[in-house]
Amino acid sequence: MSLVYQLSHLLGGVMLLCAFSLLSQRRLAAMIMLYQIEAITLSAAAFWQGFAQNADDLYLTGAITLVIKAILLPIGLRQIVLRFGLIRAVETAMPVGLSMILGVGLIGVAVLVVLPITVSSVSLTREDLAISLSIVLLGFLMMTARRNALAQVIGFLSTENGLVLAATGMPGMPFVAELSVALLVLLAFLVVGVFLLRIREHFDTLDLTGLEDIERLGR
Amino acid sequence: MSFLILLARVIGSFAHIALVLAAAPAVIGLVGVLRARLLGRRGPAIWQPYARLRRLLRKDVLTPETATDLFPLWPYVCMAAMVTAAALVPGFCTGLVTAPLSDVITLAGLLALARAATLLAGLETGFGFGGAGAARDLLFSVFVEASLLVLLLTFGLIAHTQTVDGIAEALRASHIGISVSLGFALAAMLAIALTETGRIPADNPAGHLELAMVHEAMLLEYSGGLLALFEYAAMLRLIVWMDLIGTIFLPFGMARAQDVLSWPGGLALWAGKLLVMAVALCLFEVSTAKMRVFRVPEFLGVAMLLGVLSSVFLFVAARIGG
Amino acid sequence: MSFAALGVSLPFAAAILAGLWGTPAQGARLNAVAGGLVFLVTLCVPFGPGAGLIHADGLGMLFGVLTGFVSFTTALSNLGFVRLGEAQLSLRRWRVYHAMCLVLVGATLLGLYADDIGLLWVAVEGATIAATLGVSLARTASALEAAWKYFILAGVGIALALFGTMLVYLAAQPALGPGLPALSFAALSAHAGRLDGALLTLAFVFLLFGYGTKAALVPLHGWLPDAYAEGPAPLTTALSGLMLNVALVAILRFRHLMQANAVAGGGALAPGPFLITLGLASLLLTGFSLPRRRDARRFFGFSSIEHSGIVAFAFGVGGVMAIFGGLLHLVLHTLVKSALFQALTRAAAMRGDASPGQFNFSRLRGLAQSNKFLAWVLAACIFTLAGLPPSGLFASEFIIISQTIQRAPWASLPLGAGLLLCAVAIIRKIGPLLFGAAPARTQAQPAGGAAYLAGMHLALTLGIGFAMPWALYDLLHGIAAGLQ
Amino acid sequence: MIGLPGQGLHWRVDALSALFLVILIPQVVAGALAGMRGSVAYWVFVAGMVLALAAGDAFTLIFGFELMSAASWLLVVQGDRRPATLYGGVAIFSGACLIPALFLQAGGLAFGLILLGAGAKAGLAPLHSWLPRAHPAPAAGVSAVMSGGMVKVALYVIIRYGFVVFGPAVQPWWGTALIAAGVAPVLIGALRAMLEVELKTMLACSTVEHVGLIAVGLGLALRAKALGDVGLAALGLQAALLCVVAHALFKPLLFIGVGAVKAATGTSSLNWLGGLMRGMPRLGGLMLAGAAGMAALPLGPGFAPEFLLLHAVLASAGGGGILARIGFTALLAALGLSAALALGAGVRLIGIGFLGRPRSLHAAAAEDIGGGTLAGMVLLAGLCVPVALLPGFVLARLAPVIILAVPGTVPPALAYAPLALALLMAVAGGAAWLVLRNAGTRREVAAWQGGFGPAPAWLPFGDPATQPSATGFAEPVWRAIGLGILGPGQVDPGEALVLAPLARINTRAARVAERIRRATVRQRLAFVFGALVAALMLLGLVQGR
Repeated sequence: MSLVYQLSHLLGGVMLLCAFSLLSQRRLAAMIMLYQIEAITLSAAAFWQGFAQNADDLYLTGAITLVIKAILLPIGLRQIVLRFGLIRAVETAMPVGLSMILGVGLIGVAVLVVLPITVSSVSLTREDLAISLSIVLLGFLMMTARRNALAQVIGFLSTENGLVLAATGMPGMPFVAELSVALLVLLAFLVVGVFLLRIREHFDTLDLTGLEDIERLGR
Repeated sequence: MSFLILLARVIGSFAHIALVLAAAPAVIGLVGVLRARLLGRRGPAIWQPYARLRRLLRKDVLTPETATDLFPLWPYVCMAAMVTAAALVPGFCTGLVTAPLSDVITLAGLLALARAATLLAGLETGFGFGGAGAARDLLFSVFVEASLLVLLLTFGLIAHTQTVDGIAEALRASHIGISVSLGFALAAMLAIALTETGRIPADNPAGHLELAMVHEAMLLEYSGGLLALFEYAAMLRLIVWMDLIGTIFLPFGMARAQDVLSWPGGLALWAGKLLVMAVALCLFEVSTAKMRVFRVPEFLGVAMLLGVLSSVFLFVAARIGG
Repeated sequence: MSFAALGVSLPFAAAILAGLWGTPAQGARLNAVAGGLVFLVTLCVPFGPGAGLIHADGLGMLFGVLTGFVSFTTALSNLGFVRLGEAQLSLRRWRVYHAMCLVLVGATLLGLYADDIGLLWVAVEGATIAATLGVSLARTASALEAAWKYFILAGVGIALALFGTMLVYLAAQPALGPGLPALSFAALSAHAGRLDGALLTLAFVFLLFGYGTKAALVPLHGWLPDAYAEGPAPLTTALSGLMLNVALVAILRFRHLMQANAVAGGGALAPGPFLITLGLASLLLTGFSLPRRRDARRFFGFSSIEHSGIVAFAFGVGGVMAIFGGLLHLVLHTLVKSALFQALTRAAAMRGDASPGQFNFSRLRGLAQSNKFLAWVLAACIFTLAGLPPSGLFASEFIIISQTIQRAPWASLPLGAGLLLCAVAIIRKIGPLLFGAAPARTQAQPAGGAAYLAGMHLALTLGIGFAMPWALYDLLHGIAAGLQ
Repeated sequence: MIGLPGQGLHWRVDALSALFLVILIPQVVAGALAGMRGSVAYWVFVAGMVLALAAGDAFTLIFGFELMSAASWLLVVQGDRRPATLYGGVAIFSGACLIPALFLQAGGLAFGLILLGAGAKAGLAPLHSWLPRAHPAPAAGVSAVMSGGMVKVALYVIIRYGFVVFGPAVQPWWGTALIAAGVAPVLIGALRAMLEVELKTMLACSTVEHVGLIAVGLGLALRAKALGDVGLAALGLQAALLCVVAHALFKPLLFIGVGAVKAATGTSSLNWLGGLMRGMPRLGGLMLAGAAGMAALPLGPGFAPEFLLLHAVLASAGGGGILARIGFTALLAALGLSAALALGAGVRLIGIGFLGRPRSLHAAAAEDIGGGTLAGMVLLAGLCVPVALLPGFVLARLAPVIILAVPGTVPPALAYAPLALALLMAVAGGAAWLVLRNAGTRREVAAWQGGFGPAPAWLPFGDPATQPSATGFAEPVWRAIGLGILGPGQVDPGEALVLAPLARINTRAARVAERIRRATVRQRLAFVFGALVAALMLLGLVQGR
């Protein structure tokens, strides 16, 4: 087992661990910290893949991930948390225990689906694909398991991380994809920011229950 | 030779029509006398209905001002329909010139036409009794029509032909004898005949109680010649039903229009049949009372079931008979 | 610089200009001029398809022309909309609105002309962000809620699509090796047989969920009814209708890859059942959701879900004629739906203002008193959606039903039930609209440009539906045979 | 090319479609004369019918069929919006049934679908209760052509596919199914025609009854053809086609007449009419001719088809097993019942509506019809005469159609000679007239009030309450039969057993869909996520194997 495989496997495992533990957190600050760790690990994985496949665009992706997703984004998120004073725990839509069990189930599904399919390709990509699919599904579960808008955004960003991990794992993926992923994060943050400010003006809290009442009126 | 036969049949037909038209009031008179005698009264003379018709013809015709100008039309339509029906149903002899016309469905249609004319006459002037009588007569006609068609199926299946004349020929030729299905059919036919001619169980011909009368209510507003037409049509209706029952259930000995020699025998038999049926009618009328209006549908419902049973038993008999 | 690339870059340039300069009226005129130019460019694309990253194949050309035409007529009717709805938004928001209109058109054309599946994904993502900004322009709570719902659901859809795109790239490795060729549709469909079938199936599931969200197939349709009901009408309804086309065309292309692979024995599953299930789900759910809608734009949003469900169903049934029927249905539906929204906006403007909340059916009752021509055009548009003969959609639905009974008989019962439910729910709305009692004191008003544009759209639909010229028939049939 | 892209429209007119096109002409002309000249939707409606009848291939037939439905839906919407959606729903349902049926190969399922689809449009058993609600809605001229023409186009589709296209593959149960689908509308239609107070609804119910009669005739013919008895098949077909021709003449006549009544008196409810014969003699005479047809009285246009149908049933009751015997006997009883009810409806229409005393000032002051309406009605009544008095001649014209539908048969001769009957009745009537001519004089007197006091001054034509009302006239039949079949609320069994349950299911499903629509953002994400995971697990299982 070459060093390349072992190290990328390790970094992938760390990211999966962060994504999984996101499910158990109730306080926003902890979630942001876990997300930051995940982003840092992702940028390390990107650098490592860049070194392994000596493709210089992966280095660029790693740099962008480090600067934007690992540093700027958490700062912005913490600003929002401070401005709205969201120190207390965030209301969850389903019991945490249940979401953990579902998380394990999802990882099982991801593995069940990816491994028989990619029997022909290189074992590294198989491993990488299984982990990134799991992170995407866990991020998705995170979005459906929390009522707080910010928690949903963090789930969404965790899914993005899974995608970027998958992209770095693809040998020779043209650079175009990298740029677009970055573009997505930037704009997403911009739009989300704009939203959150406006949500604050219309409702006193970040909680989505305010929105749910509107929907229940039914039009 | 065939010209002679045709000539005989034409003369036979004219004789038949003349006899039926002449005998109609006599039958009503006979029934009236017999009824009175059974009730221990002397009763009017047999020719009393002739006198009544002649008297009505001489009287003035009063037309109500609220009636429309179709007022005089209905009696003519009703009388014409009944005369045609009388011409079609064979009396003393079969093989009349009108034989191919005498289809059972056409006969049912003509009776329906006469009934429709009477109903419209009832609704003509627009006062309560005409409408009430018409509504009741319509209720009876709904069940009569259903039972009549089922009976016609039985007769059609027995005689394998659809004309009354053909049925008479077939029943006279083959010795059908007493069979269960014909028994049921006779009972059903009698029930229908009594309701159609407005005899006791369905309607009281002699009674004049406004609330109970059915046929007479529709003719209340008519007078003079028009009333005579309606009365005569009612008489014709009785003799047509008698002829119908006679030809189907007592066909033996009916004459054939072609051979003139058999006519006297046929005539005698026909008169005898009318007498027998008149006596039977009077006996039945004296022994029962008039039913409530809404019991008559059940009475006719029983007749319809008997009709269905007769056609089913016919099927069973044909199967067992081999 | 092939015509296709020009067609894509022109709107983006105009968008930047519209975003920074000009009053609302000037922005609308710029929008109209840009729309006209883009329409001309899309018309000449068939004569110079070109090659490389952005070039138009048969499907791209057809829908490119359609997009150009619809965006041009929408821009023209937008002139009236801006003049009447002046006070709704601030100056800065009008500029954002015009910019987003042009960005949406540019992204749609990019999505149609992109041969590279990565570029297609970028186009779809750009269009989503433009539409989200459009929905959030009005500052009401419901607009905000719709925009938030749109952003979250569409964002998730896009993420899944990206994952699917990467899986397709991975599946293409054995046949095409690393680098750009592994992402180009032309190369992929040429070597479809030798792609990795199992991976392609997994990719198709993700792509179906990703682009299915953009095509608003049930259960991914959550965002559409609210997005259609909010924001200025021309942007969020007429133009975003074009977005449905891009998504359905993408699904058709990926379906072709998978079908070719399955036929050539590459190990992929047949794509039919996936699409049929989603199509029927859309048809039946909208069948039951339509009757209770009171807001017109939300009602016709659900109708769009129904029709994209029918098209997905037709692609699922497969076979040349079914695909032909599906494409014909898509073309006709785009024309009718954009005409409908233009006429609807004009009708709402006649009855007060055309701001998002004012499209209740009770406000549009007895339109004949306001303007007879507009009332009959709007009624004709709504009637065409029901699919009864005088409407062009009857021809395409006839083809689809006849192909279904021959190729997938078990699916014809739910299809018939769904079509019946939706058609009944749609024709229920026409009676009150035309012959209902108009609110008090409505006087007659001039029809305005939108009504005549909508009428022209209807005439075109009738012509294509029942008097299709042989040239167009051969083109469509060729495309369908190619993608069979 | 015009028509389906790639195929276009194809025309083909054979004996069958020629017959139905010919019977379309008089009622379309009458409808146009009765005030529908200017309406575009009316002419599109007629064009749809012509297209459906002259269609050569499946698409043209369905296109014409649905164009006819769409145009008539628009006319119904212009008339009265309440039944319009139900009418549109049935029209689309029939299209949805017919399109698949035409592409299946000839067999039981295809014929079943055609029976369901075309039967729904014609008003046969399962879906007949919408017809009395939708046909009265539009203007009189349109209802006339809808009842006279559109219903016939639906029956044409059944004949075209039952006899001609699926000809060789016919089975006896097809005929039995068609009879069963026909006998229920006959009974329910006749009963409701007798009980309805609104004239147009009554005529629509009578249409349901006549469609049932035609279906029974076709069913008998189909069953006989499947069993090989070609003569009986021809008899049944003669009955059905003659009923089609007769109904296509007298029903539009009645509908246009009722339209004229509504125009003259402002109402078409029988309880507000009466004595119209005095104010509108021309209309009264024409309506009398039409009612004679509806009531199937001898010498009227309606009797010959009834005559042939009853003979067909009598003949087919002869053959077959015990079940067939019981079935046909019951069918005969039902036909007899509904013939009498139809007679009652005709008598009630003329007796309550046109005879007697006016029940409202409008009925008293009604002026007679003229111009287009009169011309249209005279045209239709004029065409009724040959059908009434020369049915043999009309049947001879129908022979090629019958030979097309049942190959290798010789249409039997007709045993009903209306001219001879008319002669006999004329002789009898003439004799009676001669006898009565010099009888007493004729005087006009005030009729006996029936025991009621004199009417108040403001009721010059007497108190309407002392006159039998339409509901009162039908009350005995209602108590004896109506209560049993229709139930206390006078609800059509088709409504209670078919349409109401469907409406309940639709509401329940709409409530579920409403809950889905009101889901919050998080719940919608859960839908998407659940679907994705389900798809992945499905994929894993399928790929894993």
